[in-house]
Amino acid sequence: MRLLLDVFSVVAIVAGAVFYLAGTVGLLRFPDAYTRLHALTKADNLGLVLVVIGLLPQVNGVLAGLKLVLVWLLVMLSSAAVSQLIARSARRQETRP
Amino acid sequence: MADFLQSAGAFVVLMVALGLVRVARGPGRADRMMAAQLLGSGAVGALLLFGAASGESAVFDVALTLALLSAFASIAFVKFALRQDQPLDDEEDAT
Amino acid sequence: MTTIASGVVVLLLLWLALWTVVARDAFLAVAGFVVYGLLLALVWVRLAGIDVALTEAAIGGGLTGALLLGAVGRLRGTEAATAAEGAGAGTRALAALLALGVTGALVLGVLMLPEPAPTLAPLAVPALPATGVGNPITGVLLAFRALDTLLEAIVLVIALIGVWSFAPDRAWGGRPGPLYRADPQGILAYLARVLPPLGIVIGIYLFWAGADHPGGKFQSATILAAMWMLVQMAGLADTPRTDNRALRFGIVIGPLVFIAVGVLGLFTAGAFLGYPEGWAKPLILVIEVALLPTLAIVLALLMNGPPARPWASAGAPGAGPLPGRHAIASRDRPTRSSDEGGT
Amino acid sequence: MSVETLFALTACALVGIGLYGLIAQPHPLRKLVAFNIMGSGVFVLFGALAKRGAAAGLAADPVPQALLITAIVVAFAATAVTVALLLRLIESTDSASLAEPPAKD
Repeated sequence: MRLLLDVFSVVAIVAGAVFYLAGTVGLLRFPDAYTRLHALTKADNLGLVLVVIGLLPQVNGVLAGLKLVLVWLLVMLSSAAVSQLIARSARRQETRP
Repeated sequence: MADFLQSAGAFVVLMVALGLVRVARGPGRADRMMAAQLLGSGAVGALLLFGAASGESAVFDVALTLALLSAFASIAFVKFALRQDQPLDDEEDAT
Repeated sequence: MTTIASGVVVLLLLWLALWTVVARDAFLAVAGFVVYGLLLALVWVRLAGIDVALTEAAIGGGLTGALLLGAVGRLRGTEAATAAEGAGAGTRALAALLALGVTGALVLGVLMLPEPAPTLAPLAVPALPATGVGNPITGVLLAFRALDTLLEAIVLVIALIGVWSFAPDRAWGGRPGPLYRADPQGILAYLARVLPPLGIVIGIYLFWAGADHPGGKFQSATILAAMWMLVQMAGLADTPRTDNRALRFGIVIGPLVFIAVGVLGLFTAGAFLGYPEGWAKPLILVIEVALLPTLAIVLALLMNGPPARPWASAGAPGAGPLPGRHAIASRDRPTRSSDEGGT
Repeated sequence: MSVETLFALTACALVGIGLYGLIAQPHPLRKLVAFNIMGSGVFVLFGALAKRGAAAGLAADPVPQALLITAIVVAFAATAVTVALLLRLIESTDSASLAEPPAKD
């Protein structure tokens, strides 16, 4: 059982790391602020979700698990809203793509 | 397992670092505003991994605080950082 | 493995610091510094200072960053003028030499540190049970080095008085800072309604956890202050009137209770800030509870800056028609800022 | 190299970087940012010393760590006062220059 959970964690966290990688590659490669923002928020959030899911079997105690989920919720919420705000201000100060 | 988590954390920090290098090049201010956000999701992920690696669940509290305050910093970016150079139509665009 | 993780953090930290110092303009420098401040939280975790990491994540990244960003927004093109006063190549070279010299001296100091390292932990740990708290840092802050913490609370209040004293006479007692406006149905207002409840829960949790685990009043107060700022930035609440009695009471309550407990110790335990046997934990709790509002209010007001908008100008008795130039200046400044305050 | 030595050496470099910015950058806000970097270097150095003092079952010496928390909060307060001073300077002189104003009576 322990081994199975560990394997699950490793797989999820590696997948999360791949999404972080994808986010960074997108950030490096995409041509304008909007697409870069897209790469950043989508990929990094998926990365974080997978890391959280992967870590859930590794923590002991309900409180620690709750905190993990709360971290994820917070980041989701704020990054969804903040990326909107950033995109808006980008549109305001630059020419439209 | 701890070693794996540590290296995963290091990898995430590395990704954040590369992303920051790109963000630092700009060109617009919007790119720079992504920095706080990038560090928000990246450092939070790294903190969770480091915390689970050391088994110290209080690190999760740091991640919580960082998630909250990096959102705050991002908002301050958007709110304050546009000033000075251009006059704005003062309200948000219609949603 | 842990060294590699630390190495990556260190490289990123150094690059950010350099980038911040040599950045082209003030906005870029502050942007770099915000990220730098957030990253420092990672450094503290790696240095086994969870309490410090919490404080740094909250203050170093969040509050200081927002404070400096707010300042950048109000530089009004003063940068170009000072750029002409920039240090010449010779001065720069000398500055670089001096910086190298200081770094070199410090490195020598680090390499010659005594082994084994001096530490007070063996003194602090056995004394901890007497205080009734489980977190050694809370024990240090409120029992072994309580005087430092008392003075710190007083320093914060004095800093606030210092900030307020930059207000023009006519604005004294008024509301600080610009009036922020934003679309009440907009995304920012939405965030400012959703995040603060979460933030308050997290803040109070950290406060509660501080007795036995990392956390405590500083971290908690910072989060509460940030949430208050968020509500203000979204235009959902104005900054408080600085002549409000309840507000001023909140500002001084912490130090006053702290001093009262300290004087009490003079009679019951024979020393200023001494706790009588068995009473340490309840007294520490009393001090913490009294310090929390003080810290939260003072931190938020420090962010807000000096009073700028006299509340009496809206036709209150005694306000009268103001001298033209002042009236224009006073109306102009906050309004301009608020015009820019949309998101 | 141990983690604490690594961070202690980094801290030395941070102090140097901050000091350079403090001298070389003309604008007061830039100086303030540089000073904060210098300050954080001092904090990290202090924190590394705290880590070296791990003993009695603790991961680090709690006394310097408690002082660090105090220091971070006080540094914020000092920064806030400086920002208020700077904004007042800009408001009253329309310039952020720290140069001696030309002598006049």
